[in-house]
Amino acid sequence: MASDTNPNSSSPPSEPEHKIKFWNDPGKRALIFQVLLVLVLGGFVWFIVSNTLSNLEQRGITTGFDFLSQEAGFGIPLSLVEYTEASSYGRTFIVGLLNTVLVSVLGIIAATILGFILGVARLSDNWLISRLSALYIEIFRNIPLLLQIFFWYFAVLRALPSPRESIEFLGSFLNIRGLSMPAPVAEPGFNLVWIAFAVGIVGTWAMTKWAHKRQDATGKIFPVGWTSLGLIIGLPLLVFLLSGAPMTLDYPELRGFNFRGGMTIIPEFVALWLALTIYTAAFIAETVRGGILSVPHGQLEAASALGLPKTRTLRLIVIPQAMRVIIPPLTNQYLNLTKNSSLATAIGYPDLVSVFAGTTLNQTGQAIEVISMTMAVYLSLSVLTSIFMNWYNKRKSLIER
Amino acid sequence: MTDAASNTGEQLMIELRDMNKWYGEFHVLKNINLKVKKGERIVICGPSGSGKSTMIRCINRLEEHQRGDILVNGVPLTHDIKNIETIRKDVGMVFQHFNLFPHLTVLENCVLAPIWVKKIPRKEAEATAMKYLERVKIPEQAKKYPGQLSGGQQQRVAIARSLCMNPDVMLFDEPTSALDPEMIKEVLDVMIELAREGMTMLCVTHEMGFAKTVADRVIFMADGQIVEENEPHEFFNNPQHERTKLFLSQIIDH
Amino acid sequence: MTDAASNTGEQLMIELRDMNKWYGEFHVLKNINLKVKKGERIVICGPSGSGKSTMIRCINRLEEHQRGDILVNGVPLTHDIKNIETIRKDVGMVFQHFNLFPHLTVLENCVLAPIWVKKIPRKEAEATAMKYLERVKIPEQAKKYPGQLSGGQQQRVAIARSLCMNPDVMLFDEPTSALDPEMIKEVLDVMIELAREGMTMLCVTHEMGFAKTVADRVIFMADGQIVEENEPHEFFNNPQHERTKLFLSQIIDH
Amino acid sequence: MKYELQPTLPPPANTIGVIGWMRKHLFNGPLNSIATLVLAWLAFTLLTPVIDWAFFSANWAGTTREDCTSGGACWVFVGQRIDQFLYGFYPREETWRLNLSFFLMLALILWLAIPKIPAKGIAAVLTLVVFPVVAFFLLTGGVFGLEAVDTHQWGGLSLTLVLAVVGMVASLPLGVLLALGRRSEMPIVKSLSVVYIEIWRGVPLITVLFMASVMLPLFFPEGMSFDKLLRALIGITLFQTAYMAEVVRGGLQAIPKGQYEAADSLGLGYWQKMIMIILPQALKMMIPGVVNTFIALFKDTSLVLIIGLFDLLAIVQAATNDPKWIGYATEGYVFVALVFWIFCFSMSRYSQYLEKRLQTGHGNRA
Amino acid sequence: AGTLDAVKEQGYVQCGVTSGVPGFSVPDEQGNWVGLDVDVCRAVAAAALGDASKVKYTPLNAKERFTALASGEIDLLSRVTTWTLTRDTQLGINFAGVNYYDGQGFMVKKDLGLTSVKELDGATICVQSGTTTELNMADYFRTHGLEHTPVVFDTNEQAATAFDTGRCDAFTTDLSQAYGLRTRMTDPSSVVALPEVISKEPLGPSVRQGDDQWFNIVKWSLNAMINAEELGVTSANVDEMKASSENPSVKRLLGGEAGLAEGMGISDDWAYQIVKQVGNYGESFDRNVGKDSPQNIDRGINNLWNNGGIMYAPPIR
Ligand SMILES: Nc1ncnc2c1ncn2[C@@H]1O[C@H](COP(=O)(O)OP(=O)(O)OP(=O)(O)O)[C@@H](O)[C@H]1O
Ligand SMILES: Nc1ncnc2c1ncn2[C@@H]1O[C@H](COP(=O)(O)OP(=O)(O)OP(=O)(O)O)[C@@H](O)[C@H]1O
Ligand SMILES: [Mg+2]
Ligand SMILES: [Mg+2]
Repeated sequence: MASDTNPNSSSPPSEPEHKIKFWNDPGKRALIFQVLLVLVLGGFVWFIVSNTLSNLEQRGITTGFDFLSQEAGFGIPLSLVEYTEASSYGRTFIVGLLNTVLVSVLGIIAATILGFILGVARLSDNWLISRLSALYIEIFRNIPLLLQIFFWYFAVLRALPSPRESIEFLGSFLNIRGLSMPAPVAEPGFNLVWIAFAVGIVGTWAMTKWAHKRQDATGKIFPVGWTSLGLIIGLPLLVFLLSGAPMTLDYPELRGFNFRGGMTIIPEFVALWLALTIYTAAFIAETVRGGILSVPHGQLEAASALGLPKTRTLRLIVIPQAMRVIIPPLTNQYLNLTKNSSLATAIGYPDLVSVFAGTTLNQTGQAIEVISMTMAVYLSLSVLTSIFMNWYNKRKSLIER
Repeated sequence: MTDAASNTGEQLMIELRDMNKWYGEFHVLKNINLKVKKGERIVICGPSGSGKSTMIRCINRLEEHQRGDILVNGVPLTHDIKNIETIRKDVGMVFQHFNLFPHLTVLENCVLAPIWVKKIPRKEAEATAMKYLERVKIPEQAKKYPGQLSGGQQQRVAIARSLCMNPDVMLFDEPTSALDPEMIKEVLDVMIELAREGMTMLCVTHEMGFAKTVADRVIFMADGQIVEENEPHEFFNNPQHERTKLFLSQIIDH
Repeated sequence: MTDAASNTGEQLMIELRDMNKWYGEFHVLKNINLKVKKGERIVICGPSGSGKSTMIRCINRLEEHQRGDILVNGVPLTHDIKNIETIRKDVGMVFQHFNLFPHLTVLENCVLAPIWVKKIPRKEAEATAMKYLERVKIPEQAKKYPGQLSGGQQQRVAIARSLCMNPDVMLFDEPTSALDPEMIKEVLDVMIELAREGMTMLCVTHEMGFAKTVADRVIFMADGQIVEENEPHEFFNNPQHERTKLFLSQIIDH
Repeated sequence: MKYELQPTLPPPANTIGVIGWMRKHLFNGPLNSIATLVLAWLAFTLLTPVIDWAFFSANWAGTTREDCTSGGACWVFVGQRIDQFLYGFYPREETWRLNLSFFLMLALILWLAIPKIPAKGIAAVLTLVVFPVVAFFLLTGGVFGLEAVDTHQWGGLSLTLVLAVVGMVASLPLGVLLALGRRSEMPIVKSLSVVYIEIWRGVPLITVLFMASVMLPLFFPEGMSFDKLLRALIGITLFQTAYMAEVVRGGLQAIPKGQYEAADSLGLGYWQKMIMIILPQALKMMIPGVVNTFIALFKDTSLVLIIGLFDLLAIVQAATNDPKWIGYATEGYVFVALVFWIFCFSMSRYSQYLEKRLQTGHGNRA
Repeated sequence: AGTLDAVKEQGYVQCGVTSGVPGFSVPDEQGNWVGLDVDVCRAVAAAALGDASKVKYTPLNAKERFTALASGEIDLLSRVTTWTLTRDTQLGINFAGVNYYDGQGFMVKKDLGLTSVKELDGATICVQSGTTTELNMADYFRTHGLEHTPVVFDTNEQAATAFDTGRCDAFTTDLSQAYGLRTRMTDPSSVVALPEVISKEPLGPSVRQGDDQWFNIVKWSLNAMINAEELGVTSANVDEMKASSENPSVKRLLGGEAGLAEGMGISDDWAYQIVKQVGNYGESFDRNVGKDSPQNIDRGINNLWNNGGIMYAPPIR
């Protein structure tokens, strides 16, 4: 009964061959099924496409993207890039897209901050804080967002005074038309400030490295946070003052009906931003709470036993572990917020759906093109997010046996 | 009851011929040859990771082998769904973790496959099931859910569930290793009785007492190969290979 | 090595005076009095729920006591954060479930507190950490993550991590009870060595072998009280109280 | 020496009772105490006017806006319009059909939701198969001597419920298929499922609704047309299916591999295995997730306002435009918010309760 | 298949209307749609199916309307829509006539004391998105070198509400609608219209291109209403006229001349049905926007051509 050590074949061979009736072979079955599926699906797509084409032709609707270069002829109240009535429809796409991005990014930032505060507050040992935070969460996540957008819009409008009775502070004016603030206008010497700012950022980076090194070497802990703040904000400010403040402020002024000059934040933006922030923060708070609770209590005890103070424990032990749990649902919330910003159309904030898939579509009648472009934008955002999420998950997953 | 595999006159239940299996690039089973006659009781042992589970899972096509042949009751295991179905009806399997269906009662667990696979009327299937539940000594638990039973009871239900399909062979993959010591015995008792009644059995286990009591042959595996194959008395008292000796010394120490 | 507590001439490491603790309405610790001198090794045992864990967790202020005093190295434990910090630096603690930080490597686990609490240069902290990792016999695992280690190795890392803070006293709360038998020994060996080197230790454990080998005193707790306190030989061979006798008989049976 | 038990003493007074509770939960530490006081003050100043407006100085009785005199909320408005808010333009004599469907659904849901009631399988079949058919004939009529009610007369809360419930019931089986597809070993099936799921999850619902409401006929041969409500439903269902598929996938992943193997080794085929072994277990684990997506869907139905269907929010908005009731929009919106909140909050509570139960009550049958 | 066949088969006309412009199309408290535009839908249904009630209304906002029509979602768009060249040529639709001659105007709060649009330099103006109104306003301000900030909303009601709360200094839309929307404001009397009418807004029903039969039905349904008024045929006297009138024009209108409607594929009494069930144009105007309605809009240029207005329909013969 000897057994020789078999030579280790390095790689497996292909399947052993037997004659099998093809309908009994799962591999072939799967193949046939998939070919059929592709055929049916392809047929369906062909059906749709050919119908659409013939319908379009029959109704005399021209197709193509030529319309993007035609003059739009309508105004948009808020735009981050140069836009006038004489700009093209293509431009309205950019304007709408940027406005969507603007409200989404600002919404994401605010919702994250508020959500984290609420999530932590929900876990506070102060009963009142945790109850109030729970109250907030339960109220705002259980009411449709559209309703909340209406609410904030009309609440904001009702609460604000007319332009003539504006609330004035620091050269800014708050009224029903929005918040008009002085806009900085750079003068020739202002470039120095930009340079100082750049220096501040590089300095912060260098300082962080140095502080790390020094701590490694001497054990002394350097106040990195405060110093960074000083470098990034203080330094440019200092340069700005020393160089004789080479900047004028373009103050808003009440001329005629409205404030002119300066910059204005319109109430539609404020309402949408508030609603998105408040709504999403409730969900983020729950995510954060779940993440923090997922860190076992033993970790906190071990950190205390080692003498780590509460804040350090939070930064070094709890947050890194909670983040693994928090990040995936958090990215989903970001995605939801971005998609939800399309509700802007209900209150007249000029986002992509409102400006492009709304007015532009209506003026040009190019439904297929406009809607596909709009959907493609949201889809790419979501695909990018998923890619990021997978990458992050891989990078941060706990290493185990 | 010596080398049964060379005895070709009797009916072969299971036959593995130069069977090989890879997990990706990893060669788990190397040229396995094994013949099991009807009514034979075989115990398989060996160190962890030696491929015992993989081997018996191949026999039931829970894993696919890549080279060589596996024949059960003369039917070759290939991609052919018909053959796989036939073989699964003939082969019962009991797992380490019972794998009872938690959403079904004990009785429902037992009649499910007879009704849906063998197309037996429910009445009849239930009668058979009760018979086997009596055999494993828990007829009174028939209406309970698996979650309400102890581990030993659950494993006995799992055995009864397999028996309800009237298999020709039973495969056991460490049926007692997830159990508390008190419960091991009740399961082994059932298995011993089964063996006495002449069921063909392939059993991966480290319960050497069981091997000594019922096995016709003991197979020792290491590194994906069958290293030694002998009748229990010889196997335990007079192991041939160094590897076997080492293994037995560890088992007995422990 | 008789009743050490009465010997007041030496330096007191830990002192509990009429200490009481409640969980809500439930009186867990009742009038605990305990003195531990520098270098003493004390084993605490007693039935489950008797308050052993609670007592040593109070010493580290993981729980708050409500009445009486706790002094560590002469510093009283009060609400004063400064005192709590001082005491935590002096007292190391090892938990039943290791509580290693899973997102940090073994080495990072060990240097974290020295760097951030004691403000020691990283180089130096790492050197110390390696020293202790060698002492617990796993220097080669320094770059791995806790999830990649066996239970016994993880517990040894946990001990090393505590030692890196150079504590004056080490508290152990059933350090071996979550481990497989083979691993218990490797952890106990480390603890025994630690004891030999003169570390002051308070150890909740049911490993009576360990108690006999290293303990200066064994403390028996039941129902939130210290029932008996004696040197090991006397304690095991000549227990004074009924409760102790009962407990010992159970332990030894098991 | 006899072992004597020391007396159990009551804890120090300041650690129990109201004072102990307050010390522990409200005033532990100076910072917390300040936070408590500030928050309590804030909550008080913010909430009292709201409560006063909504209750104490509100107007409850009357028939016209002239009856709203006290300066608080004018609930008269809601009261006068409540029929429209609930039933839309459904013929008043026929509203019993809506009520009946609603109570049937409520009964079925209670049957499903309360763990003690047995025969969940029957209830599930009734809910998913029988009820939709019954409700369809009840609501649309035209048979059994029921007057036909066209879908454009539907509206209000009942339309909201129709949208949500149909979207949910229809997306469940589709979601299951899609989730199975995503876990399939067939590469084309798998990638098609992934593409479907990612596309629908990536676009905003209002663009989907827009497509369904005005662009759909473009895709079909001339003359082929569906009811507008039906198209909104199709849009919602396709959208919801993608979300549902992800919930189902989560449930499938939670089933241990051993269950698949045991089923295989008994000789059960793929569909037998799925239908009898895997899905029943997976569905149970999915319920919290399903309820959560239902809540999301329920809230999202309010978007049909943008495509001109008169759901609860839309109909209230239309009512606030009535010159007879100008100025009472707030009451209308508060009413809508309250209705949505009650539905969503109770569902989310239920799903939390289920989650807890699943965590603790392993193995036992719900 | 033609739209008429489809309409006959499904048994109703799918008509796109506004989601609520008083006088033109609004649901009343029972959910029945009424208004000048609605009457066009009803007239078409009366002509095509013989029953004015066989209409299914699809409320649309301005942004959706052309897509809905072009896609086939509706058979007929009768939704205060301005007839323009590009709409006729680029969107795949055809206008079938004019049922209201309108012009764009501006509403402002009385207390501003404004007398002209030209004084609106720098104003914030609420407007509905996707309308000619939006474009006209942009043109007007551009040509006069004035600045303005548009705030655009999905629907006219929203724009009006926003104006009402003070979000905008002015609110612009077709004057006909402006009066209707004013009734919904908190204090209607504090809102006035500025005198300028900055654009021509011929409002009328439209259909998809490529179906001349249906186009004719819609066109002549509208013309029949106008001709009926001109001929003095009302819903009240139509039976009598049909029976006794000797006027050949009236006879032709009311189906006296067989085969006249054959080209449209509808029955000969089509116009009779329209007048009987819907009424003539004048009746419809008075009932919905004119003297019998809360808006009480003057007939003005919407009067018949022989009555000082420009409402003029080609003869039926
Ligand atoms: N799905 C898999 N993919 C890759 N490798 C696997 C897989 N399953 C098992 N293996 C490897 O195959 C080898 C044999 O595994 P097998 O489970 O058959 O061992 P065993 O003898 O049953 O061990 P044990 O006594 O621990 O159950 C092991 O090295 C295992 O790591
Ligand atoms: N956080 C808590 N709240 C309320 N009661 C608690 C809490 N922690 C522990 N207890 C109770 O206090 C008593 C003492 O618990 P402790 O953990 O100290 O016992 P122990 O002697 O360590 O037991 P074991 O050997 O099981 O670890 C037990 O009755 C326990 O139920
Ligand atoms: Mg195994
Ligand atoms: Mg303990």
